Amino acid sequence: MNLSPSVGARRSPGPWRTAAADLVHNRSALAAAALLLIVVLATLCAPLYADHIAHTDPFQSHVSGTTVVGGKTVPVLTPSSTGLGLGVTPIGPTWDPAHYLLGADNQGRDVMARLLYGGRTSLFIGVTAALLTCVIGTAVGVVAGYAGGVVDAVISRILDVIWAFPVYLLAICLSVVLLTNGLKLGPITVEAGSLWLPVAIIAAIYVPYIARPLRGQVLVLRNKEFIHAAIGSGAPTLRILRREVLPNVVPTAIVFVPLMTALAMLTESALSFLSVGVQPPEASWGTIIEDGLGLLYTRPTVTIAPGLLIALTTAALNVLGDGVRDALDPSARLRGGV
Amino acid sequence: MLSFALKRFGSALLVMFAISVLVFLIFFATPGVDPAARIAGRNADPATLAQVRHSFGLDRPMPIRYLLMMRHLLIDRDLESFVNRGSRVIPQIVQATPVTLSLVIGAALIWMTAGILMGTAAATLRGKAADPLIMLVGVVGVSLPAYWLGEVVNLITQKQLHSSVFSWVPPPGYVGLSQDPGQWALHMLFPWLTLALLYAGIYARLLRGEVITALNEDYVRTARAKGLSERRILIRHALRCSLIPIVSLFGLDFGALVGGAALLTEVVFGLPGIGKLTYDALQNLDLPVIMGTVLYAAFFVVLANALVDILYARLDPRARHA
Amino acid sequence: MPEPLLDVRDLRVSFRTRTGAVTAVDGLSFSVAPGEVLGVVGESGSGKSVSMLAVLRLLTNPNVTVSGEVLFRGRDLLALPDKEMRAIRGREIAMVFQDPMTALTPVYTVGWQIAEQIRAHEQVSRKKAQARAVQLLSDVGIPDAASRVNAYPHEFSGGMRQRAVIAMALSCSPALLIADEPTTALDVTVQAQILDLIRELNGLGSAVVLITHDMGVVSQIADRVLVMYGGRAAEEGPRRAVFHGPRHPYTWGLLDSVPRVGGARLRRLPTIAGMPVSPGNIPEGCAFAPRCRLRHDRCEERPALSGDTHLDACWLPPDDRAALRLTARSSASAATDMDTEAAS
Amino acid sequence: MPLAMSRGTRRVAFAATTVALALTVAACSSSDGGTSSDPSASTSGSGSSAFQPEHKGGTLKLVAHAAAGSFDPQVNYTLQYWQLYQSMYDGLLAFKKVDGQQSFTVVPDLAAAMPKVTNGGKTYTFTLRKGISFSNGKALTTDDVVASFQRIFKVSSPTAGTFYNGIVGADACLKKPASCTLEGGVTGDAKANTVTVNLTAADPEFEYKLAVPHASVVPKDSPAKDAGTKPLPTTGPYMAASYDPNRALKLVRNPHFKEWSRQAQPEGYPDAIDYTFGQTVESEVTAVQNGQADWMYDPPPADRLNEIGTKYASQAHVNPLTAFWYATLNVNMAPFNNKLARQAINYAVDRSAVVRLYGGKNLASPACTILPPGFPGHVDSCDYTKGGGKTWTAADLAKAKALVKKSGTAGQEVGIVVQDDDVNKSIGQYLQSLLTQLGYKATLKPLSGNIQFTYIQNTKNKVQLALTSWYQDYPAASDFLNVLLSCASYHPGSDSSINIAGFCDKGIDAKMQTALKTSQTDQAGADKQWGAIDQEIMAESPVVPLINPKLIDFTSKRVGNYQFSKQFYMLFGQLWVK
Repeated sequence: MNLSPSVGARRSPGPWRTAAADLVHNRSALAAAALLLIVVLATLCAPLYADHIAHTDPFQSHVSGTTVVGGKTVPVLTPSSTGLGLGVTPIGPTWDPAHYLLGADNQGRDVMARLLYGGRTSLFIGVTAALLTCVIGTAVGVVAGYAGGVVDAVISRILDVIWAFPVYLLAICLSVVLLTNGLKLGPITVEAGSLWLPVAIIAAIYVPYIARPLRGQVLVLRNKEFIHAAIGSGAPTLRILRREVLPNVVPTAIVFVPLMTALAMLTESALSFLSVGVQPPEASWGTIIEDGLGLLYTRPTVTIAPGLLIALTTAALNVLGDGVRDALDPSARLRGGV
Repeated sequence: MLSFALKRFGSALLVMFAISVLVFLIFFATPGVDPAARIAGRNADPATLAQVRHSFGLDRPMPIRYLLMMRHLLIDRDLESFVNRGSRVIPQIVQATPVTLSLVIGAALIWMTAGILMGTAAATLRGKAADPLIMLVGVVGVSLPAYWLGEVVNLITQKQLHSSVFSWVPPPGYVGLSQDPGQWALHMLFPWLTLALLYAGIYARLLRGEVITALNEDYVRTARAKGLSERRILIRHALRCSLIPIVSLFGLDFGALVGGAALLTEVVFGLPGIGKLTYDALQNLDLPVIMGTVLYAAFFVVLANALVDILYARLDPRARHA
Repeated sequence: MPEPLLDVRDLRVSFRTRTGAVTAVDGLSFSVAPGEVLGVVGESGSGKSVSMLAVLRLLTNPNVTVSGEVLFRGRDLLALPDKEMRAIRGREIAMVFQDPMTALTPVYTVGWQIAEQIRAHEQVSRKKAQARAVQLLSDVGIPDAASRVNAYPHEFSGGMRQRAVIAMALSCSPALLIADEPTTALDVTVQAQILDLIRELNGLGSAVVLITHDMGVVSQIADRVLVMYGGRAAEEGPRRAVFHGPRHPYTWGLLDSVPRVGGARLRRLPTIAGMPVSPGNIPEGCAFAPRCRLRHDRCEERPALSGDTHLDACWLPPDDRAALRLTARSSASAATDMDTEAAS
Repeated sequence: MPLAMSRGTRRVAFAATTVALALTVAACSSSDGGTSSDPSASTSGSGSSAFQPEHKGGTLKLVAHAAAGSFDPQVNYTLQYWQLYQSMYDGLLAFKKVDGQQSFTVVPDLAAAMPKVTNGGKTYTFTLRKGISFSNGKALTTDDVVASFQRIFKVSSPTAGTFYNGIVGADACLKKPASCTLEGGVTGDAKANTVTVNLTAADPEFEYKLAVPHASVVPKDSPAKDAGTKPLPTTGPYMAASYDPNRALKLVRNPHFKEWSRQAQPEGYPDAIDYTFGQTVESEVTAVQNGQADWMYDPPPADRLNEIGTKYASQAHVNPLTAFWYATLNVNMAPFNNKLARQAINYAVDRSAVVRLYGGKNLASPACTILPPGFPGHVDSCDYTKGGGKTWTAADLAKAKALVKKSGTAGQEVGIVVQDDDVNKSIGQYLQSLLTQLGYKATLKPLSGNIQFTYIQNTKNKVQLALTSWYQDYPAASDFLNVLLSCASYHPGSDSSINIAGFCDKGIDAKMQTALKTSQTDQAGADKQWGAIDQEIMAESPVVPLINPKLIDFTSKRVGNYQFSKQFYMLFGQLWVK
């Protein structure tokens, strides 16, 4: 007995279409998607802002530079002139887009322009790491769940090892080493300062988060009649995986993407905060926070602004993720933990 | 049952062994981390350097070095830090544990209470304005970067409003519970709230989903048909069943946090717990301490996994015969 | 006719959905006399379960609107304050649901759940309630009830669980038991035992409303039969009258799809052509018209439930229904296999 | 001696901080660091003023972000603890524990008088003071002194092979520390209460080497290995009651101490010294501001400097240091194997920008020579300032760009390796930005402070440009020029190759040898030669001097009698908390 007659009412128009329809009707998910779009567009406009509005290079130090506030030329970094004259304070928010809208950081760089550029990096790392995690996690989970036996045992133990490492400890361990050397894996060489390094580290540590639940799903599927039937009919394993197994686990994997992106962005910022994430001169919201912490007492904007952006973006991703989950696979659950 | 327990124990040992090897390899593979030069002191002459290298067994082959380290850590229990010479690893961990436990237990109490209240309230108020509002608070909590929140809390309580509203807030740091319970609680208050805010959201969101699912279950309908009060149905039936997955997740999170996952909170609030110990050791590349803390962390995660299984059986009779 | 125990008048249940309001029960009226067994039959989606849930006010979805009157011993249940309604649920009117697998809370013992119901309505000690639970379990035929009382639902087989649910329903000796497809999920042999149990219970004086889609079950146990289609009553009458002289084409279909007891089982059962109507698009007129082989222009108009003790809602001439039924049957057997009745 | 300490080391533990060690008698007494703008409110107590009993008592509370490792005075090599050892441990000789320039003077400590030097400078004979006891109550004897010398080798003291290898028998001890006897090197005569030290060759700096903590005298039954966290008995006014590197160090009065020489080991004022570890640097500042702590070890973070300099100006003490921060240019790797490219960097770097990044002109001054101003041999000269002149005034970016163009190295990749604390990283970011401006593909590699210093020394790591610093060992020009830029300190493939630029010029090396010889007889003449060598090296441009830093001591309101020893910095024992 189904208490919701609407389910029986319409002929099922295919799971994807239903999901899309559900999502379109989810107002909070739509709002979140709109917010994300705005953030993405804004970060894409970073060069426009830097070149045509702020007229500044946010990757260039302006330690001895000057700017114009209220028609007067002032230094970007002002040394203290009272008392013992200790310390140097960067210019604060001027609310003038052409001249340090949100003030300068300790290198005299335009914080607003850096926020836009940093957003690109953060989003890039978040999205690529999430996609990488989901793809690898799905592959690993499917292979382990389907193959069973020794393969499963080995993969599961490896996942256990990663799982038993507190996330940040593992990430920091890997970062400390990789940031010194870069990464050389067979033909792949990643330079120490490359953005792909944090991407790889974040992707690696979260693989079990995806692989474990998917492996469980595949284990259940493996014992379903239609798989037995397909095996019995002599279909090649690859085809069974592609035609029968994958379509059943891909929705779950997709559900994880936005949630994973949020998690990856938070992790990226935390690693950058511990100065083992994105390396200068690249900027991400995490590194801007890190730069700003040295100015927390004098210029809190430098720290607070990127933090708010991270919170806003990850919140939007989480809401969107919830929407996708409700639409595609309400039972999918990602292990939380910050 | 016994064979299951043994198997489980065996796999836990295997995991911990693999982790220790991994940590060992990661750190000895890094250039510039050779501890000999750092132990000997800057610009030490070659003879002294060789002497130090020998006395620390650093001139032995890697497997021997690994075994030596593990023997000192686990059997002799006298493994010493490379940086703070003479400072033993195990007492350091033993000392840091109560700090982390203080932080994690207090925060867990807060976040579980808040999470359960928020999640249940949102589920029962579904369709009303309060539900999305509560969930928004939850989402924000999940989406805040932990360290950033901590720094902002510090900024507000220690500077911006320190002269007015928050003049009672002590400087960051830790005071032992046995030393002064009042100060202990006062020092821990903001770390607790910060950590709890991050997790309360996760649990509230999760619990809301579970309770909503449970409220649509047949047994809830049965309970209602029995003439039970809504309150009793919610708490004794729907919530009781919804807590099963929550508790298992809680076990994992708690294990990881006790193991040092509260690192960011500890670092930001200057709490000398396991997370901070590990972080400092990583900063110093102090391999013995890293090894000790990472194994300790892994131990707690593995232990938490096992406890969750047992707890699961306690909470869910269906799992008892699995 | 004695004063009815339950008198449902013009019950309407509608759901608000994204695509508009959907009427699940549309002006249903029926009554149950004390000690009577009323069989309610119909395909899934016919509104039989929803209407019974509405009677007990168990439809909690905020998108549901219920209207009409449900008079139980003269009091309108739909207008009762929550607290008084709770006192009726479980004590005066008990309900048994279809799937015994999910009807019990998995984390409590069966005995605890029975005792919970007793204690919800009576001031008895935990111990006494537990003792009553043991007694009830053994009454419903659970062997070794004293130890099984401490077992968890998952440790019971399906039939045992349904017995336990029934035991729970009986715990306060209700005047009315609503059993929603109590046997559907069970093995055939167990089905018979459960029906026996319900019959015994009826013997003790409780009235029973038995919801089922299985005419066979109804024929074994019901005093009167209510046939529902599309959220409306299609036919209502004493069991003998309905089985021996069914008046509504839909009832014909239902009866023809039942394998005759003792008859040849291998023969393909006749089915009712077409898809069951869905609550979202019930026709303005006769709900069954789209599937009816005997439909005519008049069916565009909604037929009222009419008759004396054997009522039906159909525009066909009241007198030669038996002949018409034969015509319809021959054309039905010619039809190829359509979708069989969807499992409820 | 590189001092791995910088301003703004928040969140970064510098447990391996090394010490600025000064060894001199009178060579440097003329100047006090050149920069006269010392806004410190400290009152200078030159010489040993009398003990003022009314200020005795109380507990001095010190805070540091991290402890500094082993507490063994013969092992520890950090400024953080050497500062404490001043009022705890004693050697035969000691630096004068006074404020100002006088603190570079060596005076007899456990020895009753300065040693009798015979045998052409190779034999030192010390007579011990009488009536000195360790804090465990045992009387100090010649046996303790002899055992302590042996113990330097037994515990593999960091300087065993560099400071004390000239003692007869040291070679054997370095090879086999366990059986070290220093046969014929150090002998005691209990009856005469004398100790004789024989050297293999004359060493005019030997007296200073005896005045540092590694030559402390500890009881003869001290363990023959690093005492670690179990502090050894002391002879000075304070002894350690407990030590936990993760929590706190507690010093209390040594009940057996009686002042024997006010200038060598004065009686302390506070009754106890509590040194707690583990707070964030931010909260250290707050603690000192609120009077919860009396002094913080770590440099205050950048965003608190202004506050300290204005609201708390009377509690801040700024002292110039004879040290310099500099960038090394690897002369053996492209693009800096090209002299023009190296010179371009020296022209391009805006020292005033670096000064700002360090905390402003009152915390550092621009540097253009290797020898810090006021240092023996220092001559004002600057090849790389805009418009020429004796001191640095402005960067010449146009000239730098022209030189890069001329060198043909534009477009090459340059990796910059810095420590990952705030100040070093921000200077690194500035350099990275500057090199990009000059047309290089510059990347920045911030490394943990603990490994950066060994990493940049090892040629295997192919470091092209590194940011580092050097704090004087002793005010002799050789300590900068000879140690940092001679062929002898260049060891390819080793973690210990302090000539990071890999600069090795035979001609200049020979001149340095000459200057060293000259210094044995004619200090002034030698200093002149060193000044010329400095300029010659700067013309080759293997390093880019950036700034000469200053040190802030931030003390609580109640603290009085602040005294700054040029040798070991602030004198704890002399602070008043009453």
